[in-house]
Amino acid sequence: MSEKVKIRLKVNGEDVTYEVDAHMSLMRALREHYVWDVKCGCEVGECGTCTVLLDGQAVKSCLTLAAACDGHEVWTNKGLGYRDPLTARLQEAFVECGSVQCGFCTPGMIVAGAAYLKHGGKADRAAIKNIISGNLCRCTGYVKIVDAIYLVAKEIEEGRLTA
Amino acid sequence: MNTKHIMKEYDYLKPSGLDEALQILSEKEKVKIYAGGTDLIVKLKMETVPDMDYMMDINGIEELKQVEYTDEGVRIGANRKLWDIETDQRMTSLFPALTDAVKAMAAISVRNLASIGGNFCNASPVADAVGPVMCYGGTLEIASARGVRKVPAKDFFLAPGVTVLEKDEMLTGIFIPTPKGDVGHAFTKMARTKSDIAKLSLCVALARDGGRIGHIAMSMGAVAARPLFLEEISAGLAGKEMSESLAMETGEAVSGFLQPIDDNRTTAVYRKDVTKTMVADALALAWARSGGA
Amino acid sequence: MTQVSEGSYIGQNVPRSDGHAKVTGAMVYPSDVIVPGMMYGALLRSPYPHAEILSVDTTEAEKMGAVCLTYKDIEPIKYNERSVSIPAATYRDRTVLPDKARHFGEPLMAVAADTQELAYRAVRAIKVEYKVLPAVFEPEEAMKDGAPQLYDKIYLGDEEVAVHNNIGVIRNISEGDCEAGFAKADRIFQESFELGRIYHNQMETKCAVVKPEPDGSITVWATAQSIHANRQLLGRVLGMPLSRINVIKLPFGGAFGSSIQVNTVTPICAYLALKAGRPVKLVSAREEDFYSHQKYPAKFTVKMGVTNDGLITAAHVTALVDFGAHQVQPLPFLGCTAGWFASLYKYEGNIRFDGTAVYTNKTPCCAMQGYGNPQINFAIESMIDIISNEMGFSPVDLRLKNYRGVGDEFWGQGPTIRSIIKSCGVEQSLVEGRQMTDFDHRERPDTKTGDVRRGLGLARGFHCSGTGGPKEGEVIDYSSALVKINEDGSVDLLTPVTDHGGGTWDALRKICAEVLQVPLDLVGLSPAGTMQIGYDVCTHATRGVYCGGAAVYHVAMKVKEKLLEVAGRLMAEHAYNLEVVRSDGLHQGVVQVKDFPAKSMTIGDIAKQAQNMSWGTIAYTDSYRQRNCPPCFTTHFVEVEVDMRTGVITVPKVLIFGDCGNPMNPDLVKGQLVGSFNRGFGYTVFEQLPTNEATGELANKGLLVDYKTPSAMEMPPIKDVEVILCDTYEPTGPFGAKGIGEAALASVQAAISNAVYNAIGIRFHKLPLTPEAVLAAIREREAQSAGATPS
Amino acid sequence: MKNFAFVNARSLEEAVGHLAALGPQAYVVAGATNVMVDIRDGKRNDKTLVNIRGIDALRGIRMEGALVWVGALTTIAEIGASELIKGHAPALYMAAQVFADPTTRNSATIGGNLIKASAGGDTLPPLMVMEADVHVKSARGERALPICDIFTGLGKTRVEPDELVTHFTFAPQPHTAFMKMGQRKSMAISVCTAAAYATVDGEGRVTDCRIALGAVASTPVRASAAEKALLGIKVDDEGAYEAMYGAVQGDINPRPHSVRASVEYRRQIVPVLVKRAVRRAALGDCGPRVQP
Amino acid sequence: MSKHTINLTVNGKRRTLDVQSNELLIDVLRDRLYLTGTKYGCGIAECGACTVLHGDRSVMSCLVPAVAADGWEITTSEGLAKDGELTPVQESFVNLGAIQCGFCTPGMVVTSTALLRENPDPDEAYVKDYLRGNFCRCTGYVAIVQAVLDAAGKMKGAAAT
Repeated sequence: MSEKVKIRLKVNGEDVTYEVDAHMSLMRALREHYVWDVKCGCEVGECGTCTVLLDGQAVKSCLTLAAACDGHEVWTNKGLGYRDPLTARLQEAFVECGSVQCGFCTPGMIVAGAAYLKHGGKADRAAIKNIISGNLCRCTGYVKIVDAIYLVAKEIEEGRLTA
Repeated sequence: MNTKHIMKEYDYLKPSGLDEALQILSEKEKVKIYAGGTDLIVKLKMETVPDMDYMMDINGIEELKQVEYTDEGVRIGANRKLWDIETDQRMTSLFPALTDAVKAMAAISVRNLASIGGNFCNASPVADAVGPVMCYGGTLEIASARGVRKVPAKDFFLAPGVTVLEKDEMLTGIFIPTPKGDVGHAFTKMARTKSDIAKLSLCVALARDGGRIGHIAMSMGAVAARPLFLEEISAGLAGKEMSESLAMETGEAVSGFLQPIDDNRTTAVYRKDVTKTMVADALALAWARSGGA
Repeated sequence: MTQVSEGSYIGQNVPRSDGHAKVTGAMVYPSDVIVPGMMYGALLRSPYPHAEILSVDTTEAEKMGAVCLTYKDIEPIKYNERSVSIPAATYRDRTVLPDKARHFGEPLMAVAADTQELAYRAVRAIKVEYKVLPAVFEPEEAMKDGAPQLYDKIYLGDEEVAVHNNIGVIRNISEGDCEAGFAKADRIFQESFELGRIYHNQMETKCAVVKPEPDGSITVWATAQSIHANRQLLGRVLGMPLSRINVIKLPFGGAFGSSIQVNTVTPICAYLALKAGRPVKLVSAREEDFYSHQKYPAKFTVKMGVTNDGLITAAHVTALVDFGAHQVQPLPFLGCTAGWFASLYKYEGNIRFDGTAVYTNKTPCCAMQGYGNPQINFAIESMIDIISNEMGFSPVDLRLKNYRGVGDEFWGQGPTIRSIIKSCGVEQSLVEGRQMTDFDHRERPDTKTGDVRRGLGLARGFHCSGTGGPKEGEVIDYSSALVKINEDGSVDLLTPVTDHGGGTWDALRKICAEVLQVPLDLVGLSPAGTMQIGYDVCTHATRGVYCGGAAVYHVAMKVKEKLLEVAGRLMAEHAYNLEVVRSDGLHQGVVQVKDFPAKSMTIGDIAKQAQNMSWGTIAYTDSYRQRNCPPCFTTHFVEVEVDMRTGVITVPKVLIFGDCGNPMNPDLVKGQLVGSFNRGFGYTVFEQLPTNEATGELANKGLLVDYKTPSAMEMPPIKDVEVILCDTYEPTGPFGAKGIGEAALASVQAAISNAVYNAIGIRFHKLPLTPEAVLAAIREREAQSAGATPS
Repeated sequence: MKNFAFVNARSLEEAVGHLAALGPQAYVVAGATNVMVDIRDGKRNDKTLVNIRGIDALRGIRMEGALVWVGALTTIAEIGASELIKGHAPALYMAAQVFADPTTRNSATIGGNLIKASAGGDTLPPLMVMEADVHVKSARGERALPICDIFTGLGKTRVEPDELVTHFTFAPQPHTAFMKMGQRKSMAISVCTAAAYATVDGEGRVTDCRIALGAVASTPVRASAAEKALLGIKVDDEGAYEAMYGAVQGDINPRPHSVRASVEYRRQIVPVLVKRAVRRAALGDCGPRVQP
Repeated sequence: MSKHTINLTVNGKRRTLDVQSNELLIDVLRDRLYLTGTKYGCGIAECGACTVLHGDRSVMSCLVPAVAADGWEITTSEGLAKDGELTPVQESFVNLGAIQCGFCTPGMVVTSTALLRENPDPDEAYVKDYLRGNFCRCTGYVAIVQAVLDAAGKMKGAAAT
């Protein structure tokens, strides 16, 4: 049985202490602590639905070792939605643009999209496609997802929203 | 007060031997002993335990759970569980008032936890097991890292919740001498329901000298600030011819002596009134049990 | 409604279907609900009986990670926790959290935190500044000019009404001509009676678990006698459409009226969960539950006129009720009390009832098994005993001469709900009981001597089965059901009716099984929430089987109609030529041609064929209202022993008659009657809730150690607890059934008190008859007789 | 049952200390993108995870004298965003644009890509055509290994268990390029890749040339036969590549029964990628079209 | 506040838990082992709804600090029936109407189990006395006492054959 490792991290703005198995992925650790908007789709980094922000960078939490996250900061779609107006707007845009069907990929898509916009991503459909290219969606055909991110990028460019 | 959760913060210690326990008591401040917990845990929930930084669990100390019979009497380890005492046939035949008192306490699932020593150390004026031990002339064995001392049970209590125990001392055993001669004992209790705390409890232990009362000891619970040992009234009965009128007079005398209070369980008036018949009945019962006519 | 078939489950003792889950600890009660990620709630309760909140500081608690809730977070929507009356007849005086404390222990603030311990610690970190106000605890004091006022104004329906002298409700009712009735009487009797507050002491403390759902709706698990009442009130105070609130029906640990209203903790829990965005569980500690709701106390003056031949010609009752700091519908309480009074005897139609209910700085009162019935029954049935003794009537005969029985009018829940009695076991109870106890030969108290004196007493009572009347009144009463036949012949039954342990759910299953003639174990009780099933007002008023069962009966009959129609198509027969019978051999219901059983199909085959043909599911859902509220009657013959030296009353023997119509499950009916006897014994002899007027706190501080009820030890020997179910059949009930629940308690108190009178010759006008009270009365009589005949 | 322990190395010294103490028991974690998958698949067990993610000394891209210095912990995203790499090592820059997907590139490190020693590791052929040195450190000391002979088999390198890859150095080389063929444009392990270094004279003839290929054998390989066949040809002459088409077949040994491509397909694709890589290297074109 | 690692055997399964010194056994059973059959009724040993078996003896888990239960063998209401088959006590409770709301039932069943292990041939007075600390607000106890006596009879019958 793996060793237990105690890690302190900030999850969605809250200081938490998790006790995790040495080998456990960040995705598993979050889900065990009821952060369920981080979905488990493949657990090998193929689908991107577990995407979170780790110290501001989008990462696949299934490919991230939880034990190594001691002292780091994690934001998930749900937490960002509460605290970050940009993500909240992007979430709305997903609803407006019909970017959500079954919704299982949505949290990861939004985190990837939010990370893009936060890092100055432009209203450029090709770049947006590229940024979500590691996020699998089986329902939508991606077009409306790209539309939603594009829409918000446009709003930022037009000064209606701050990144 | 919170009956769902203990709000107090404290450390838990579990010594494996008596010496270690006594060492802890001598070295640390604010230690409370956990034996059965049936009083301590309730008090912690009531938040009436102000001075406690440590809970010392003495259930790892085997010698405190033992019982030993000799010709002189019985020594009961302070942490012997009430259920072990009431189901002990030898105890029942030698000290029926004690086992009757134990059986009258709380519920079985509480008596499986509670210890006899706890009933003393909690020092409640209503403690049921205390009266019989006092009336049987029992002695308490008190230990500390400084040594062991013995205190008669009747001198153990000072005030509600307060005993002669020093902060580094603990009650380790209770010695009760074997009654000699034609003896008769009675324990009676009035309560709202059968598993309740007493409104009144009474113990009588007497030795019959033909038609006269020889030695006699009486005690009452729930009528004063501490378990009440009726030393003078008892002494006044010794040598007297037993009769129904003596029993009733004694009832009147005890009732007259008492200065009880009103509380949630009953009233002072009720206590004084019922004491009369309780004393008379118990005296008659003990007399009959001693073989007296 | 239809007679039962041969071999029916109805009337048979069938082990309860939830028994297995209950003995193995597997049953989930609201306090057992665990939702992953849930927080735990805790309440800050008022340390004063009356105080204004000047300021609140939750900073420290929030630093600890707690979500805090105060009146500032609450929409100040005024409501009444109980919603049985139509809105226009409902007084509203409270909000989810108040800005003023009106009784000790009133919830003022709430927190939610990751652990229960943290929640409790956070509560203690909230700083509150109070302005302590003078408090008032007794209704007579409260009505005086200059007494501390709890409210200036409250609402009745949408109207704002002023409160004067703390008087919450006045209800005066009069019929016939009381003065003329009294004039006709040969003797006039007038006595006063007093019944104190008691507490339900239901096993499970009040609790709620609320889970915000991803779609913005909430799921609620709570101790609740009505899932729909909870939903509607939550919708109102949260400003949420009802379609977003799913209150799930669960068994819970005893009701007795304690959760008849929406419990105070439930909307608080919902607010916490919504603020936290996480599920929250809020479970009251026992010492909190004591301050949640209590039974209505009452003071009565009863005046009766009687002729020398034993006809009661008129009766006048005045009632004064202290209902505490909030109204949980004292208005219908007074109406009901009047109704119970009016329906016990005929009084030649001359009755008058003057009721006043008053605010005090005490815990709000709510229903507790009888809604005024045990209270007024104690007064009236003591009165009948007094009249019998004074005028030399047999207490049995006086009752037989004056009781309201078949053909008479019965007030189900007060003057607006009346129906005609169609079944009645009063005569059977009184006549058989008289013989079995040799009642006519009981000794008079003045002939008895000795330290322990035995007495035999009698009282009779009733309760309504539901609150339906021929005319739609001010009280809401209907139920719903959904029945669907599955493709293997099993049946799903959905009902909003809650079961508090009396076995209502099994009774409803039996009704469904009986109508559709399917084996009982094939009728499954589906989980139900407010989102899944139609309205039911509440499991109150002894209406579970009579009203809930009638809805199941009605819906099952519709399903049977569809079943026969479908079967007719498959079997090429007219539906009216078909019938359903249960086949225990096939373990199925079977549809067969009348008088030609060789041509038949099982219900399973029919349902499967209907599916193969794409004809649809054989199912139906509807609501149903009963148009009667038949009384279920009880009579208690109680023997007591009174210890003259200690005042202790014991009950060596009891004979109970129960008239529930055709019993669904006789053992469970008897169980309710015996359980009620235990509670009545507690009410009469043990239970009281004195208040420490210096602090406003209960003298027992809300601890069970100082709230004793009779245990197993105090019950009579098993062989001496006898229960007889009357041989009656209620024509308007499902398969002849009425209720029993609340009736079972109504007459216990007077029966014991009357027996005590028969034992020692002392009449008690005030409950409880504690050893202290009894001994004091004995001593007082001794002193009087010593004074009268100086030795 | 999975059985791992965890230690966190806060400095390079601590890290090599742990490696010395643990020996083969140690399992270094940096970006973890490979490690997590291998743990999940049960390929590794009973190890002590040595976390080096926090060692900032192993991170960065800079010039050290005449050489480009790239820390082993530098993420692929950082490489893909580096102007220095874009100018001095276009092949590596291009590889970083097609590596997995943008999110994974935020975690994955160049050192990890080396240690994984996968035949298709995207950064490896570029490093090979630049003849980079791999610098390792252990308690025993430091050494530099030429990347071209570091791979000893699938997943195997000459780096010892107690050694930690610290950084890479190579001489700046603007005339490199990288081409990748995958089943799709992101999150695709290569069908094959080709990196090229090529310089031309005034007439456009190849004067110097190095080719490295990925996913064509059990390790990334240098294509020496192809290099010879390319010397002297005119880069914009289609026909001139004919010799290379044949020659390169000797350089590769594609795995049969691959789920990603057949042997025959790879043999047809490789020379195409080489040709395109050489052309773009010679022209110094590191534009976006890395994939055909 | 000190923390301790304790070992419990609960319903035959070994459990290792870290507990705080002020944590109570009832909460460990309910909140951490999800054995919610053990109920909170009063918190001060007045109702018996939290009764569990410690070995063969019944104890009220609201009074027991979890840390002091280290090494205990505990049986809760969930652990009495084996392979879904009810014990005689449980069966009699179901068949004889000894259950209404059922909230006291787990504690009643556990205490009755201890009772019959202690005394396989009890009379009515013994049963009532043994159950005197178990509070039931619904049934009036009569059916419960009958159920225990019935179970004793069945067990004696089974032992005789």
